[in-house]
Amino acid sequence: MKYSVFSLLKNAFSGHKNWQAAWRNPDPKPEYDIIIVGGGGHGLATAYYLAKEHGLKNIAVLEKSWLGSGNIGRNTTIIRSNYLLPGNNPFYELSMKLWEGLEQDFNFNAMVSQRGVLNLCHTDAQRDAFARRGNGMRIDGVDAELLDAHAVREMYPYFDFENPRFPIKGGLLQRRGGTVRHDAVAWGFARGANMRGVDVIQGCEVQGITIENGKVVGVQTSRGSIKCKKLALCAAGHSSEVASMAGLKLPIESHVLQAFVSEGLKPFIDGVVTFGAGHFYVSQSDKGGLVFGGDLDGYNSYARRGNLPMVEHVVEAGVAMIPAISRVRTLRSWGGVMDMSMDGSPIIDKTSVHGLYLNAGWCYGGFKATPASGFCYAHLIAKDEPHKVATAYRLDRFRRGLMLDEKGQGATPNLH
Amino acid sequence: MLIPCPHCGTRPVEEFTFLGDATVIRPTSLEPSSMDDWMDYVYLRDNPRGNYAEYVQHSGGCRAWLVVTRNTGTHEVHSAVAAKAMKAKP
Amino acid sequence: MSGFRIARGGLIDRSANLNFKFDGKSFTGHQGDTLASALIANGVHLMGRSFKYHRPRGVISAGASEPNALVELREGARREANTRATIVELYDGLTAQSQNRWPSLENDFLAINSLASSIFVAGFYYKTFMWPKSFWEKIYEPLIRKAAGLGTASKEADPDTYEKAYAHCDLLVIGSGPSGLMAARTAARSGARVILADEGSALGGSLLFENEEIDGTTGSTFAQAVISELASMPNVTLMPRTTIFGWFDGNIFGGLERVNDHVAVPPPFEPRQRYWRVHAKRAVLAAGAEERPLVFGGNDVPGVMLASAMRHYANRYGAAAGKSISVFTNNASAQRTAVDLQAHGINIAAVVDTRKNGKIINVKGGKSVKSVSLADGSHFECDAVAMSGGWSPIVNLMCHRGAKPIWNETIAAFTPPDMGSQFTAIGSASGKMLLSECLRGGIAAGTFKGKTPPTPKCRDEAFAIQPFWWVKESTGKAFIDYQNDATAKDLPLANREGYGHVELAKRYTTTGMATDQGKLGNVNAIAILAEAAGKSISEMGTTTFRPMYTPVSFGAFAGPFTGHHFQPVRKTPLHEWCVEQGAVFVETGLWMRSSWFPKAGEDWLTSASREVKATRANVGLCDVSTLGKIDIQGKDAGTFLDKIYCNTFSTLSIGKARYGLMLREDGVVFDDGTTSRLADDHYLMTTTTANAARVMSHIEFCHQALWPEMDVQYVSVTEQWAQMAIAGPKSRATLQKIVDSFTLNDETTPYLVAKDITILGGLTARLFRISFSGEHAYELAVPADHGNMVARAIMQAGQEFGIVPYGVEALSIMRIEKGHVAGGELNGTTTAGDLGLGKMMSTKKDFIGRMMATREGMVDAARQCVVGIKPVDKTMKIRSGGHLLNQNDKPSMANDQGYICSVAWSPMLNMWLGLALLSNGRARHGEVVKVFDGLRGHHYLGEICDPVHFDPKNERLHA
Amino acid sequence: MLRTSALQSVAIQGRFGADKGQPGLMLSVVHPLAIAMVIARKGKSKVLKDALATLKSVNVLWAGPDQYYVQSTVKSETALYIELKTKLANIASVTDQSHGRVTIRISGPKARAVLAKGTPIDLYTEEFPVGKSALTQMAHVGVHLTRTGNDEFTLSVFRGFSESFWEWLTSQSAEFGYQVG
Ligand SMILES: Cc1cc2nc3c(=O)[nH]c(=O)nc-3n(C[C@H](O)[C@H](O)[C@H](O)COP(=O)(O)OP(=O)(O)OC[C@H]3O[C@@H](n4cnc5c(N)ncnc54)[C@H](O)[C@@H]3O)c2cc1C
Ligand SMILES: NC(=O)c1ccc[n+]([C@@H]2O[C@H](COP(=O)([O-])OP(=O)(O)OC[C@H]3O[C@@H](n4cnc5c(N)ncnc54)[C@H](O)[C@@H]3O)[C@@H](O)[C@H]2O)c1
Ligand SMILES: Cc1cc2nc3c(=O)[nH]c(=O)nc-3n(C[C@H](O)[C@H](O)[C@H](O)COP(=O)(O)O)c2cc1C
Ligand SMILES: [Zn+2]
Repeated sequence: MKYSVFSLLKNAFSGHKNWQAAWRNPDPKPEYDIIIVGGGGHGLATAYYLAKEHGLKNIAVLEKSWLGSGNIGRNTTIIRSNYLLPGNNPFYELSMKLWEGLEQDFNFNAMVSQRGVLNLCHTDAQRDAFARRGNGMRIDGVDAELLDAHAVREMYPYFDFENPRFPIKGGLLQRRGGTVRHDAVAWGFARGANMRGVDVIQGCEVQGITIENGKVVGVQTSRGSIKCKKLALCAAGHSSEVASMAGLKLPIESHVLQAFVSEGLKPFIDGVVTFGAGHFYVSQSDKGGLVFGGDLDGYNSYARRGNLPMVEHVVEAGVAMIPAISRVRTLRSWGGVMDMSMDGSPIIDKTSVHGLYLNAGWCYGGFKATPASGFCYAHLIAKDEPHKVATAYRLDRFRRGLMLDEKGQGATPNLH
Repeated sequence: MLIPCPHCGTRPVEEFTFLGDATVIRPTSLEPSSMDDWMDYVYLRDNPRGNYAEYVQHSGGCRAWLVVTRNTGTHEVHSAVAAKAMKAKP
Repeated sequence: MSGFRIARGGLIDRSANLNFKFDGKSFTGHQGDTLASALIANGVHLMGRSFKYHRPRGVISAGASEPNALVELREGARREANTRATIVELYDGLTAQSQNRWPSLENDFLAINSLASSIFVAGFYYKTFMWPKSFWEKIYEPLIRKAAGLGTASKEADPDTYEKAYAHCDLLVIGSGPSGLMAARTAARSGARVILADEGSALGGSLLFENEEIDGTTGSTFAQAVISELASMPNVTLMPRTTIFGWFDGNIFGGLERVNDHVAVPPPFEPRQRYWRVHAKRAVLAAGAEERPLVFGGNDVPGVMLASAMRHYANRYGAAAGKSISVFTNNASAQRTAVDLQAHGINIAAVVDTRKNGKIINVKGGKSVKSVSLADGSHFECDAVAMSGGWSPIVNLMCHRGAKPIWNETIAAFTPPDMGSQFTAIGSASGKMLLSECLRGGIAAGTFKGKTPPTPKCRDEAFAIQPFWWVKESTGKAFIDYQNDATAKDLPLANREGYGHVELAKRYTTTGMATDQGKLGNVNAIAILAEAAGKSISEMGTTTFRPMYTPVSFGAFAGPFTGHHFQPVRKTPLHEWCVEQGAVFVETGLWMRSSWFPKAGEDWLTSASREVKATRANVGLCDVSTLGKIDIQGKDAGTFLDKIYCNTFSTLSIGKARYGLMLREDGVVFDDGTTSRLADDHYLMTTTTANAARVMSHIEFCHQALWPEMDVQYVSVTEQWAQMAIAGPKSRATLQKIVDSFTLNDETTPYLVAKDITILGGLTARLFRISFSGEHAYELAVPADHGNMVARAIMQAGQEFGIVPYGVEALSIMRIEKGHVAGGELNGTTTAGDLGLGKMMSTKKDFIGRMMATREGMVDAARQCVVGIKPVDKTMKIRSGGHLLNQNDKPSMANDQGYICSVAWSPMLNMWLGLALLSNGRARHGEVVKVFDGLRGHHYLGEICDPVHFDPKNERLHA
Repeated sequence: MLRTSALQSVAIQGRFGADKGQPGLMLSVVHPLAIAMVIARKGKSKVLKDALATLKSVNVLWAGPDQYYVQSTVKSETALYIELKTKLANIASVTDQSHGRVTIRISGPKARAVLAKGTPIDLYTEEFPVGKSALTQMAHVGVHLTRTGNDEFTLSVFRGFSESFWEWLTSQSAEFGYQVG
């Protein structure tokens, strides 16, 4: 059923009794051409684009829990394409373009909201780094503006310009950046994929990968064995666990990242803002909650929850940036398990096992990548060659010394 | 999370800095043929869910590097031993 | 206006009148009231508006779970949005405003949303607002955003202060009702260190309002006696007004103490709130149970209240919710409300019990209750409704570490999971609904050793419930989540549309996502969803419980670390001297560094240029104390340094300094600096300011985890020494005047010497002949307490030569003139080769980073390496961050050749100069490139050149 | 040569904060103080401990595994350093830290309550007896903490942080009223 004002009105008259399920809940078939492990944003987007762009149909997405229970359902919803390195920026810009047409494309309002992403800087060195980044964006036609302190103050007069420890010197603004209603992205892709014949299967955990003669032939799951010709991993924070089923060791560690939401407020902050002198970023949801976060807790973790020191660390920075936020209350905190790669950039590649594909290493930035990740991964799976904007996301880049290290932190995942 | 520093006693997690897997061993060979070992050492991680031995520094305390055994699924901390002492053992 | 003040009784001080304002109207209450109880006593039921439909709402509960009666408390910079009127203690002069309404609470324009409610069902957003595409950004979303949210936060800086503190105990008791009091008393009597925390303004829990009899006295008298005893014990800390909001790893609890929220303004030197981190050996959850609403038409009309809340208001505050009340229940407990209210002379219009097939279908009334209609067709006039849908143990905290609660059929509620002995639940929080069980459970939990003491005698009231979830016959809206306006019908709808998992239903309908986090509504929602999905409640399960149990202010988490105190300030030992010299400071990490020393009327560039010129012409003095200094000793110190640096230090002669380059294990440059050998087994390493701490930690790791067999000791001496660079042709002459008894010349102090000397008649000092500026220069280190004095002495000595102080701006200009790499080039991605220092990498030894630095990508000729750059038009300014393109290429990332890392105005060469990273740059000196600076709308031609712009033969260094 | 305390201009004598009744605590700067960091050479932990026990007119404080601060209020920093260098040759590395650290004494009935606003160490138990030292963090600053009496402690911090730390310490003491001596 296509969603529209008319379908909504029509259903209102019948007491909303006639809505159909947004997706079927099928039992797994014995065999698929392609199985995607992980019903998060990337897995669902991959299925969607495989069906839509490549006309493939016999596909299943296997999700161990409920749909969108992973990081797609717990991120702070920021989208932007303000990356530094040539291996990254064109990919994220493709993603931005896909976001811009996404809702009409999959007929689901995911509330793509280009309210602007502003990164504050507090030192000359930071400003120089932003100038480098901003020009890297502009050189490729991506929008970027370098603001001085005055311009930031015009936008956000209630930030700390009076008594700051680290004065705000300006910021890098990408107006096309913004936020998207995270859950709706999973739902929209799931519905879109479902309509194109994909089986979206919840409560189906992949527990083993069957390999014969160096080639993937199927998976063992909590709902029995399923055969497949190609197997595409999309397990985000659980990538290492799933890859180990095929005997692969990844350049990835799993870390917990916390996020927070405040009580609902009348409009308080218009765009997305990141503090440059501490770990804090914030935006306001369409419901009115301030959605904010900061840094990883710092230790390897598969528990989706963090501890108080990081809460304090993040909130201290929040109050340093916006003194008025002090009397606002934090409503809820939660955590997600991040697939932190060794250089902070993702991997979309084939593996040494024939028919086994890998999509991982998104760190805490993979939400914005969802459409492009699905798009490029689908391309790789369908054609066995990388999409042209995703050629740098190779697994052998570490071996070859071609890291994509935006932050220059080196092989220390919790510093990316 | 509390970590029982062998030198300082039990202290909360904010006094510690985590570096990661303590089971990896730095290769000694400088031959190009050892590159895979180096690659493994610098970049590849088992990243298990469950018990995990990791390098942790008591950076906000005695500054000793420790090998902490902890469950990455539950955050339960089992032990903390000075890295120095750990290495001294054969 | 139906509520009123009951003539007698309660725990309020009727002699103390407090004046307060709600929505501009003045009222009077008493000491001991909450804002909610005072409003009820004044006949006010309408206190708020709901989120989506803007339904008129009144108070439902008497505590932390309140979803409706949220107000903006206080005014101006102290305004607090979304404050629960039910926990606001009344004080004289209190002001509060209702929220989410326009123009007024009575007449709220957006109440028209209610009319369209048949469209605004769960999930409607996702299905609409998509056409035409441009309308979303321009029209729909701005409207949605404007309507969203509840209260308005202040945008002024908070004038109050906050504190953080740690507490430790053998037993933390959370909740001070009968179970908590018994646990605390029993443990305390056995000598254990006990903390008893309760979010309430007074300790006692339900004993403060329930008519109980314990050990022959009233419950509240009994509680008072226990509390007095506890208060007198040195091993007990009583913490009223303290909410334990979260349980974390290591049995650490987060607590929020509302130290001064019950007064208009905190007294001097006192914080508004204090955030606690409680480290408990053991803890007990004695948080009691939450009464549930029933789900029926109009269950949100102001005046419909939880039955226990209604007797809470009557018994504790002497505030009656109405004159005639209908009671609607599915369990025995609401009978108490009928009995208690009747005792206060309030009429009970009807007692409707689902266990006897009674059902209220609808409540009539808009902004207040008029009557109720029952399923059997009868109607009762009344002005308030007391409802009880059963009791849910407050399991929240026990589920904060991931475990799920367990459904218990007998009490029709979720009970806490077993989390081991460190944290156990007692009393109603554990599902024990009888008072005697609560007392007994408390005593058992508080028994540390020996025999369990006897349980006080009390009267028990039987607890009996027959689950009943939803009056489906209702025609009016039946609310599940009051604040978010999720109705009973939304849940089957969610299920029908595929969102039948409890977590999906939550997200699709927003049930449980409001400020009360589903404290009242979630169990009802789960039950209704389970029925729709054809599952049992146990199979359906709960959503995830998360901190905060109740919301915690940002201020509390930030504590005193706000504004200028966000991070500690680190000052150099020469700070005072810098101030005397008129320095302008700049934040560098935590340090404050002197940036330039302007004379009257000078801007930074004029000042820095003058400082450079004077230094290069005569002599300058610069505070370089922030450089990291690490003292390294031991038999293996030299061999150890050979591992840490890519070049060799074991061969360095005693008394000499050498420039060293450190890599990370991945082969990328980590840090650089000069390291000196002071004795055979003694080195002094210097690091960059930025990496000092990281290098220290790296050294500690390398020794302890990689090469513990080495005999090496290290300690940071950054803070022990005040360090000064004395640079310029007259530096030697200047220094000569302060050193004791030796002549400075190329024999005694050749380039790269490092020696211990004395100055000014016996003062210990270390002298290094090294140079960052490219001039003949020294660094002099003296013990920090003497720093200012020595700097003054040098200034005096150099006066005759025209000495100037210079700051980091001048330093930076000089290093760019000299092509020395620094932060802009050491950016964590450059190799030694990129920096032109590839030859420093020894091939004779193992060192950190050696192998990884040989990977193909790390030695690729096309890598970007450091070059000099200057504008082709010498009058033009260049800036950092411009990208480099081949002259004939179009701007694009694919064509990108590199970028400018550092720039400076060179007063020596009279033009702007820079250092850049350029692909294959060393082969391109002399080439003209296009500089793309789209950000600043500025494109120009730049000439690539050797990075050493000034004095390429280093003549000045050796002069 | 006369040393200038890093806190000279901020630690001003007098009574501050809440002014009802007796001050809750006393704060003072311990200056001048000679401090040497002593770290055992490889395999010399035991020998060092014994050697340290023989030293006169000094305080030996634990400062990490096999590390000690040796302090003296009567010896000059140079004298102390040279003495230790000589006596501990081949046993320990010795480094002068007299100027690198600032030591503050805090005492009085509210001392522990104030410290509880900073350190996660439980100071209310027998596990932290008089004479014991610990390394911890308070107000984002590394602190070497020593109990010198039931309600008396010394706090030593890096010199550069001392002013900032002093501001924090006094602000946290204000509610109890404090005397700077
Ligand atoms: C707190 C937080 C904030 C973030 N903020 C942002 C942000 O603002 N912007 C941004 O761009 N990114 C952000 N991210 C990152 C982003 O959310 C992730 O990078 C991205 O969602 C990962 O891709 P995914 O959606 O496919 O992952 P997921 O949603 O995690 O999908 C992986 C799925 O695989 C399933 N799975 C795992 N193992 C198995 C198995 N064995 N069998 C079957 N299924 C399995 C999991 O259950 C899960 O559903 C944030 C993340 C977090 C946690
Ligand atoms: N008859 C019935 O149906 C019925 C049902 C439930 C309870 N009861 C009665 O209620 C009483 C329950 O006694 P109890 O001692 O278990 O609980 P209680 O309700 O008397 O006390 C719980 C206390 O915990 C506090 N609290 C809750 N969460 C907190 C937190 N996170 N931080 C700090 N404080 C918190 C509350 O403010 C409250 O004061 C018994 O008398 C029992 O018989 C009766
Ligand atoms: C952008 C965003 C906004 C959120 N807003 C709210 C909110 O208003 N209320 C709420 O209770 N939770 C909110 N949450 C948190 C969710 O309730 C939930 O905690 C999170 O999705 C993680 O799931 P979990 O807690 O079930 O593990 C929000 C989450 C995100 C990612
Ligand atoms: Zn320690």
